[in-house]
Amino acid sequence: MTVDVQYYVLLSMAVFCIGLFGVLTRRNALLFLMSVELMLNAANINLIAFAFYHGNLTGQLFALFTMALAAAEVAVGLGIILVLYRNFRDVDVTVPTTMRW
Amino acid sequence: MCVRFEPSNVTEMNDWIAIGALALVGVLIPFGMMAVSYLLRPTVPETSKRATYESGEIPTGGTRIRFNIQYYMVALLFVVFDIETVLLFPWAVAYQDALAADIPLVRALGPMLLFVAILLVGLAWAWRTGAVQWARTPRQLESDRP
Amino acid sequence: MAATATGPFGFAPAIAVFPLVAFVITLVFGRHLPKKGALPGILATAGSLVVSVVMFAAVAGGGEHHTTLYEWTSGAATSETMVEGIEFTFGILIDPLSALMLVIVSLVALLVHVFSLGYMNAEGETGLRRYYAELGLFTFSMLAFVFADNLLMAFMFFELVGLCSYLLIGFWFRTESAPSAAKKAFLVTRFGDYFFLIGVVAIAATFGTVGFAGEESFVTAAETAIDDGTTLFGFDAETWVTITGLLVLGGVLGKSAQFPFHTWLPDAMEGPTTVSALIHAATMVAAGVYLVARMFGYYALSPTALAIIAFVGGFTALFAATMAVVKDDIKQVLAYSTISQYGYMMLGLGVGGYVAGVFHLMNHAFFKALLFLGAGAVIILMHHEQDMWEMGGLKDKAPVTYYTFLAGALALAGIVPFSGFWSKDEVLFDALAVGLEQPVILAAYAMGLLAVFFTGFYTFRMVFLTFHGEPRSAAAEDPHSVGWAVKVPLLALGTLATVAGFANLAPVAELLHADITFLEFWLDGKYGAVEGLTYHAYHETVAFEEGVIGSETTTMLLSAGLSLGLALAGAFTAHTLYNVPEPSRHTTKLGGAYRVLKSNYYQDEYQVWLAEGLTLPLARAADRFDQTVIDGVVNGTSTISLFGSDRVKRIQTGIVTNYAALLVGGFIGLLLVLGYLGGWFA
Amino acid sequence: MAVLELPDWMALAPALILAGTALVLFLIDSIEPHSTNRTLLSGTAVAGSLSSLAVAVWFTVAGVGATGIENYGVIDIMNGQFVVDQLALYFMIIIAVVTALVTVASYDYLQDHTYQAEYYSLVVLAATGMSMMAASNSLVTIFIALELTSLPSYALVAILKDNRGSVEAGLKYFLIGALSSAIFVYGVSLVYGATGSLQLTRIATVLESGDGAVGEMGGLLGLGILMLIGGVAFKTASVPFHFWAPEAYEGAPAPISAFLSSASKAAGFVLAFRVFTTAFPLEATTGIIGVDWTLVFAILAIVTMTLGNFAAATQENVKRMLAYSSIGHAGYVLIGLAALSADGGDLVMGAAMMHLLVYGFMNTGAFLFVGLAEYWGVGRTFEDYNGLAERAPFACGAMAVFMFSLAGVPPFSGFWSKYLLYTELINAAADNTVLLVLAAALVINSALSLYYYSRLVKALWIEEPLLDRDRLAQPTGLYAAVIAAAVMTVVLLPAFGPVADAALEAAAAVVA
Repeated sequence: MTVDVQYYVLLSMAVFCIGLFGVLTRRNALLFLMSVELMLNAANINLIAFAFYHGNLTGQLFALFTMALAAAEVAVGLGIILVLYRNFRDVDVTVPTTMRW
Repeated sequence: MCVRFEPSNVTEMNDWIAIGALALVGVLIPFGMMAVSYLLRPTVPETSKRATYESGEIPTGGTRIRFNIQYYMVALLFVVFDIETVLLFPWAVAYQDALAADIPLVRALGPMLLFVAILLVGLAWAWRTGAVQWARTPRQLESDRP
Repeated sequence: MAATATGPFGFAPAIAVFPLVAFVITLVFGRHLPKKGALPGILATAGSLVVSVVMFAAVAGGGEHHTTLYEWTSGAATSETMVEGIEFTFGILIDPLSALMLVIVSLVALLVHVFSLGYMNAEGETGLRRYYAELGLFTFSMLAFVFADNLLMAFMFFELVGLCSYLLIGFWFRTESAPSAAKKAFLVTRFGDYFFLIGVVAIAATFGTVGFAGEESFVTAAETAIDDGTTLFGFDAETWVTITGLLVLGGVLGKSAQFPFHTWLPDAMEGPTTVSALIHAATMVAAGVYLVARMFGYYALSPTALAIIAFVGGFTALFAATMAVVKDDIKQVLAYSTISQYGYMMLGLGVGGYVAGVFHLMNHAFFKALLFLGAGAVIILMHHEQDMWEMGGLKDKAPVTYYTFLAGALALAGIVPFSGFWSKDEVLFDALAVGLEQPVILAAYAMGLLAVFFTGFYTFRMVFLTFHGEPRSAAAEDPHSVGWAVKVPLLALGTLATVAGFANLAPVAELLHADITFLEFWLDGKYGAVEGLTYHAYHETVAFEEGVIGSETTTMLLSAGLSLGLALAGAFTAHTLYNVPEPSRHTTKLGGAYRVLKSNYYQDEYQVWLAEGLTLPLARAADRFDQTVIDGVVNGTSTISLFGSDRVKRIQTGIVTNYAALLVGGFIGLLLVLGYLGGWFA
Repeated sequence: MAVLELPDWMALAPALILAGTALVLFLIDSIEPHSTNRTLLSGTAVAGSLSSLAVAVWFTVAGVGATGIENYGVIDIMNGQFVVDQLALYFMIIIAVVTALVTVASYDYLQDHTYQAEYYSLVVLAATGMSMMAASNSLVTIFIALELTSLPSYALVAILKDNRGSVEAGLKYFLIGALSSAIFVYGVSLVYGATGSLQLTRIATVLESGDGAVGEMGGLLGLGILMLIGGVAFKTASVPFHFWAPEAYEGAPAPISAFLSSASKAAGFVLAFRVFTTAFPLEATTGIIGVDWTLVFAILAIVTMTLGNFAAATQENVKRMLAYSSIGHAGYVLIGLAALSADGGDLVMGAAMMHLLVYGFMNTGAFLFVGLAEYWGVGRTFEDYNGLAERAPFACGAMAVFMFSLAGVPPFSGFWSKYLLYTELINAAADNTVLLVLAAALVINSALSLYYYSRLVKALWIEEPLLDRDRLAQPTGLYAAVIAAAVMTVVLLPAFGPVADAALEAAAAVVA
């Protein structure tokens, strides 16, 4: 028996919201990054579920691209977090506030 | 007066109301919790509150030990190059069919070779600029010194 | 050259371009040129004259020329008369009127340039480069104004003429009086031009065109509108034509120094006398009257406007003539005479006497240039003394000056057969003919007629005081000599002043039944003309009835006899009072009237009061309003904006988590708005 | 050589040349690591961007994308994944020009920098992404191009590794960017869910035919579209996704600020123009999601321009002022999308594209001038700039041109583009109150912007310097770039008519 597509969407929405919650509440840059990854994966769930639903492979293929790009994003992000730590001695994203207003 | 209750037809109801409501709740809950705790909690800033907890012992240092930077470098390179292989996967699946469908070899193989070539340029660059160098020999250090 | 296509008319732009080139050359190289730039000016004006004469001949040969040179902007607005779009262009219109005027202007300008050699160069003035450059620009502006084919172009060059006269009147800017006179001339004429500008805008907005001639002209459009009974801006068409016509007339009154804007002209005597000659005879002042003649078809549509023109003209003629009676400065007398004579032209045009008005404009150009240059010669003779009471007895010492001056004076006074007589008589005859049916015009005519007496009087008072009797000063005993550069223009103009009247011997023609009213034929398009811009066309449009006393011949003779008699009477009075060896100041006998006249009817005083007593407090009140209310609002707005800015930028807290929260919050806000509007939650 | 003889994929040449240049730069750096041969590196980057520009211009002139018998028409690549039309070439030109200016200016700005080759290759890679974005015609390619633009940009902003401002800017840019791209991808997934396709024209076909279940997924589609708008808003620095911009522009090296605020913004807008004109035809989409999506852009435009200009008004730091002004200008350009629902909306969009082109020159120039000031080390605030004109009249003259042009003062081209935008908007607003409100907001904000732009000109030209300065150096590259941008801002005046026609034509072709 197949699961209706809306349950996948519910699942992905939930994952997305969890990720969003993490983005809004986590102050650690790494956790922030992980939360964003969670949101991206929510999109992947959607894509694959809908690819199945629509019966074409476009969504699955796009999910692969999303994964690859997410990895690249993580790489750049980690690099930035490294220099952040070097300059501010912390990975708390709320610490750097030299520029505001 | 006669009131007729019609059972609401679940399938006719817009499914996405539920989704929208969930999204809304999913956002409102964290915000609500943050708001409530902001209103309720007493604010007594104290440095010891932010200190590391080490089973009641007086902490002897930060929670983090610094790893060698190269450790991260290699990890990053691995993540990037490893994940690129997912792009090889659909190609591999379609390759046999493409050849069977009389698509010329250049068109079937060429793009992937180009892709790998670009990756190789990246790898070569990373190698040459020392990103994969775990440790440096004294001679290298000497030559790097201006 | 563009001459290939249109024959000699292709050279038309050169008429104005020559002086412009002279202006540039003089401005750039004047310092190094011999005669400090007089030569380019003389050559250029001579060139203009030649080309003008060619144009004149071409028109005489039945040609006319109307072309657009350059379109500098166009708009898509729809006018009140439903004309789509409007074009603003520079174009050339050469018809009998402008061809005649071009010849007059370039001729007078040439003579003034030549005379300047004697008047300015020989007297060792400094700043001659500036003088000749400005003279060139002045000539250029006037010539371009004359052949302008549309109202806006005319307005632009009209303003340029005003600017140049400002520069030239203030030529001796180191003195105290010249700059103030220049300012006065500029401001008073500008006040009139302000109405002119509004008039141009009104005409453009009403008819969607500013062209003078052809099917596309605003004159034709106005005629159609009146015929169709169109309502324009809430007025019926004729009223609106009157209003716009009067607005344009504001500029005319200012430039042509008509009451009440005449006050600047006597002061303008502060400029070099040559400049005065140019201003009075051919350029600045003539521009006003010329404009009325140029768009006469428009005024002809409105009897009200015409009557106002006529009445103002008649009144100014008398008003200025009375003031001229008591002046002691030779140039002042001439200045008031100019005002008076332009009054005649306005009177002539105002009664529908298009030919008479233009005729007088032409004659006046010659004899007034002559008189001014003559006065300039006298001033040279007198070592720069201008008070007539210091002169006397110059008759024998400077015969050329005397006789040419006398010719001019006779023409000015209107003594037969000098040119002024014929034209003034024609103006007065036309006024009388209309006046017999229209009481207002009759009053204007009466004033004009009365002014003839005063004209004769002050003209000959001037002549007698200057040239006759015994010398009353050392300078008059031993006058300076004058050179050929002074004499040649005087002789040329003297001849013209004497014979120019033969261009239109209307009374003679009437008596002999001979076809010798050449100017009328000329302006009537007998030789060549743009359709609609002819005397006949105008005459049919003008709604005035004409009456006669007895027959037309009787009326004409009566009118001519009256004016000649009055002129002679004036001259004779002057003769008895002043043509004595030791004339005395009879004017003082006038008592209170003398003071009033001497003070120019307190015109300056009331205008100064208008400026200082009325306008200044108003301006102060407006300034206070601006300072407090307007600035308050402006400052308030800026304070609120800056305060708002200070608040707005606080959103940017610098903490990235807050950004994420605000971002998501903003996104959800958008989602709610969109969802609400799209009914997603229903 | 005729364009006709080339294979179709060569139509992407402007983007491919940039990609090749980036690879060449990597190769150079691999052959000689940590090379400091600035002339070679910068020269390669400049040559690459200029050849990209030349090819794009050549294609435009040759008639690629234009309809008509002698032209080549729109070129479709990889089954509609990419499309090269007038719109794409127009934006490729903008991007290549800005890249060239930025790389020329970087020659001096990066004088003592360690990571020369990395810097240039990242710039060129980001430019590749932008150029590809102009031609992308599928949500897949769009997302890849978007990330190809974003990822190097994050690194570029943070490239001054020891400068806290730069690192902080990079972090904020990255975090907001990651969040936005997550939202964008989720939007893509929802749109895919509703329509079953990622290729823009096919999405439009599905929406118009109402095939499958798309009619029942209105809410899903609507949320997806809104999320796509979020992604666009991030790239164009529009409210509420603008929070990264003031910090990123302030903290980044000045040439990078110029690059991001001009080229990256242009890329964001071409993405918006492409997606929303191609994939979501107004009537069909409105029928499904129940609301007109141009409304969102109208709201965003008003809020963005108001917030940008208001926040800019009281800034003390010049670079930050320019950052906020750049947000304000994004608001102006958003009008081009907001007006699409009205008759003549294509003309408004064309006018907005024209404004982007002009903006590309004047804004790049302004940021490069700030780069020049940083090179001189005169400080960052308005007071620090006081009286600079005494020492550097040419550069300050150019800056005055940029400021007045940005403010929209006649006769500079910034005025004409804004005026064109305004008149087209008024024409389109015949019976549309929303657009009238937009026009009013445009006018009010322009007036306010004059205040802070002229404040800078006043500081440069009128105020007395706070302290005596020595002679200022005249770095060739920076000077050349600033002056070139100023010259282009002025030269666009006579060329304004034809270029604006090209923009209007390109817009009309896409909207039709």
